[in-house]
Amino acid sequence: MHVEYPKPRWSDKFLLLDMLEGLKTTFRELFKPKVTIRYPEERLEPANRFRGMFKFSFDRCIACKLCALACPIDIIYIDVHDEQREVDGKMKKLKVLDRYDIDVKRCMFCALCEEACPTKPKSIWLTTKTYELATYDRNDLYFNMQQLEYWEGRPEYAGLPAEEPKPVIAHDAKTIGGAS
Amino acid sequence: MSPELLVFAVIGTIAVAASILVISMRNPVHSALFLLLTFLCVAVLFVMKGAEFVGAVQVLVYAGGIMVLFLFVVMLINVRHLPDEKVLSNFWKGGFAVGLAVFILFVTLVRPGVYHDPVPSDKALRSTYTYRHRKVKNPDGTVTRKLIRRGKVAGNSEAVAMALYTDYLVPFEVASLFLLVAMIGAIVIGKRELSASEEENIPAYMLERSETEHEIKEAMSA
Amino acid sequence: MPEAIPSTAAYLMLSGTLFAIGLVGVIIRRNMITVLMAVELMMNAVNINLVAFSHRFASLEGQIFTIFIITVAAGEAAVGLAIIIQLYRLKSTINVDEARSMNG
Amino acid sequence: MPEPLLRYLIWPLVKFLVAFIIVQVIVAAMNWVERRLLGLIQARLGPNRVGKEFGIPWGLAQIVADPIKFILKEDIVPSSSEKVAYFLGPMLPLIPAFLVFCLIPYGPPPTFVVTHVNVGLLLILALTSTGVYGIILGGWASNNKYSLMGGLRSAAQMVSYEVPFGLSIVGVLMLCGSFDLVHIINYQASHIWNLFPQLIAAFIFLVAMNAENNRTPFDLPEAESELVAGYHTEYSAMKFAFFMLAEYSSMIVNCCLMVSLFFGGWTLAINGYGLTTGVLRGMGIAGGILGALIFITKVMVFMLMYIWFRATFPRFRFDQLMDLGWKWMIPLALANIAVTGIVVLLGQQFNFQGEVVLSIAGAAIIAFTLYLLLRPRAKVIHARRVSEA
Repeated sequence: MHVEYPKPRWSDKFLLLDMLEGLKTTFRELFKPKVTIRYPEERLEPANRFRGMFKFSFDRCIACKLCALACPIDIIYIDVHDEQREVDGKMKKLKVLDRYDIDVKRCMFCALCEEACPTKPKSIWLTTKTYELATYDRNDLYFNMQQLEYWEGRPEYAGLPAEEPKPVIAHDAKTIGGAS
Repeated sequence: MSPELLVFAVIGTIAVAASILVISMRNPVHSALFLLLTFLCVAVLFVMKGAEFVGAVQVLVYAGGIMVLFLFVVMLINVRHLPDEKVLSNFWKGGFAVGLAVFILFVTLVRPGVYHDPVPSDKALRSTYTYRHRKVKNPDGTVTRKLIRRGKVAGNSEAVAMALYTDYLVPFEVASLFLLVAMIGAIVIGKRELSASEEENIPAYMLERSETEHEIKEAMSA
Repeated sequence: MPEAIPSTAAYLMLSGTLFAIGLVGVIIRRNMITVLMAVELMMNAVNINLVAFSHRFASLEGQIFTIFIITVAAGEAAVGLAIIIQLYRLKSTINVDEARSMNG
Repeated sequence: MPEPLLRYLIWPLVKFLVAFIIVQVIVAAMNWVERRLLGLIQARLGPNRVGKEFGIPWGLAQIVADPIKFILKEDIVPSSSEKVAYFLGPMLPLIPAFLVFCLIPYGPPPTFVVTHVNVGLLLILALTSTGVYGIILGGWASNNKYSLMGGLRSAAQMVSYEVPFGLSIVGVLMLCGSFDLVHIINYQASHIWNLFPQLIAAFIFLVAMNAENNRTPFDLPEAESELVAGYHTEYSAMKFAFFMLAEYSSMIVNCCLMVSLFFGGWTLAINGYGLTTGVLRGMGIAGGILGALIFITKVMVFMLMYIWFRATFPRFRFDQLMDLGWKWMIPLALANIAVTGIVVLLGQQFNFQGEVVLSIAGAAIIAFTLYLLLRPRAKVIHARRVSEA
């Protein structure tokens, strides 16, 4: 491959035109639009596959503990008890969640729990676009079931995994698994 | 007590004290700093004696150049002080004796001298003179050329410059030649000769300062 | 016009003092850099002398020669420091007493 | 109060303090201006938040916040440092940097000139050249290899660039015939800005003043990517602030010199027409303030130019720096002196005005450069690939 240079003329060298050209370039950059986002006032919309804060659905969860198993750093704590319940006219033995806690301060957002979740749609997922997780107290980053589901005081979550209907939230279920 | 005397007393005391510290400090850097202080004091003394230009040059050359050079060398060889140092050499008694003798010599010389006579007008220190030949008609009708000296008060720097470029032009040129010789000599003496291994390992950019166009082409094609 | 106070004699005394101090420094110190500094000090003492006389006799010669002395001091410092660096490279010391291989 | 005391001590002191305070405000503001301007050139915004709570726009409260932070931070002294020199290091450069401000004329004399010294320019040069001691001492006393390297580099660089710095002024002195800055400025008002007859000298002065102040592209003593922070690696809190203060003060000093020597100082006149010193003085105190404002505006343009250079040019390698200083700047300065002298002497001999010839030449060079720079043309392609076939 040959590279051909424009021949620098004598005047270009003597008058330091290259340097002046550089100065011209930076001077033009001065007036170009800036790319900075003034964060608290303006916010960027995260991408659709962005992994933000956890979202949990009590109704879908079948208490299989697969997510806790999948978690590489074991920060998902699940307590379960068995309960006899009538489903479709038959008495069935069901697992009922007592406790579903995530220690988010140690989480690395690998989303393996979401992958491991066997329910359809997922009952734990991270693609929520909520990224403002900073707190002043590290204990505030320990979330129990209710907090994971309702995010009191946190910014609104941005959506479910795509093509899935919004789940109906069973308000009576809220009192059952009152662990933590 | 006149203000001049006060300034002289203070500056002179500082100069003497600093110069004593120059030769008594263990650490060359501290010595250099006190020498700097001495130079500044001397510059003030120059200004008091009507030599503003020399005072400014003193600060410019000594403080701005020579002392920086000293500090540069001190850092380059980075000795805090000499190892296993006795500061004084073996014949320090003789040194003090010689110094004292010289000092007494100065005192005896200065005391009776003519230096206590009144100073003539120091206007000459701040005036420039131009010389011109002018034709003068003598009473007997002959015309002779006569040298006329015309003075003009212009300031010390201009007066020094005029003297330097007229009466002292040759010494001035010799001084510049001297500086050239000193520069070449310092470079030749201070140049480090590279050992064979260093010669091999020398980075290419130190040997060839700029890549030629041809080399750029080769590098790009590689 | 009476001589201004401080008199020329005072300057000469100061100059003599500085010169003597510089001389002592040259003789008694072993550190070569300090010795060189003491030489500079002596040159400065001479400069004071010259300027004082220049004022005393109302002539510019003293100042001119001061300028030349400053020039010479610059050259002397450059060469002297080059010698010191070379000595340090050869003997890894800057002790004056060590530089005596020509002493026989 | 006795008249001489008032005239020689009190009144200059007041003037110096006023000038000093204004300059220090500018220095404090420069910190913000520099960060902001660098940001704007680099497609970002720079500091724009501090002071929002108090209704201060554009982050201007950064000017106050930075000094407060400097004062409140912990002052760390390395245990193996040379204590005296370590403490002296940041303070030494402050003294000449501040002292010089009483030698610079800010406006039409006598009100806006603090002191009138016969060898004013030379004294300014002498004082600014002593500013390097702090850097050398600080670098040496920190007992840190990087600091020592920074100090060494600074010493070598200062000694090298002091020479073209001084030599570039000689041409101006030859034209104006005085060391007195007031005289030089008046000369420019009655003729033309020295930029035109002394174009090369102005260029050399610009380069050398960048090098003197350790600014990019000559910031080798504090090169971040090579020496951590160079000579002030070990300095924190107020000591570090002192270094910064001295650097920015001497930047302003050099800009003042540049403006006084090459850009007509407080005047705005060509060939005696316009706002000359006489016109300004005729307007009384308002004229004086107007002159001072013109001066400050010109100085600020050059301060911004420092930042512009910093945003544009990459750092030199050390041998390149020395090459530029000794092989290009000094010969160029000497050639400039020779050419100026020859032209002026020829003018005296053959009855034309030498400085007019030089001015025309300088103006022609500037015009030609601007034409080459600003002419419309196709986009520059630096390396064009030619197909292998």
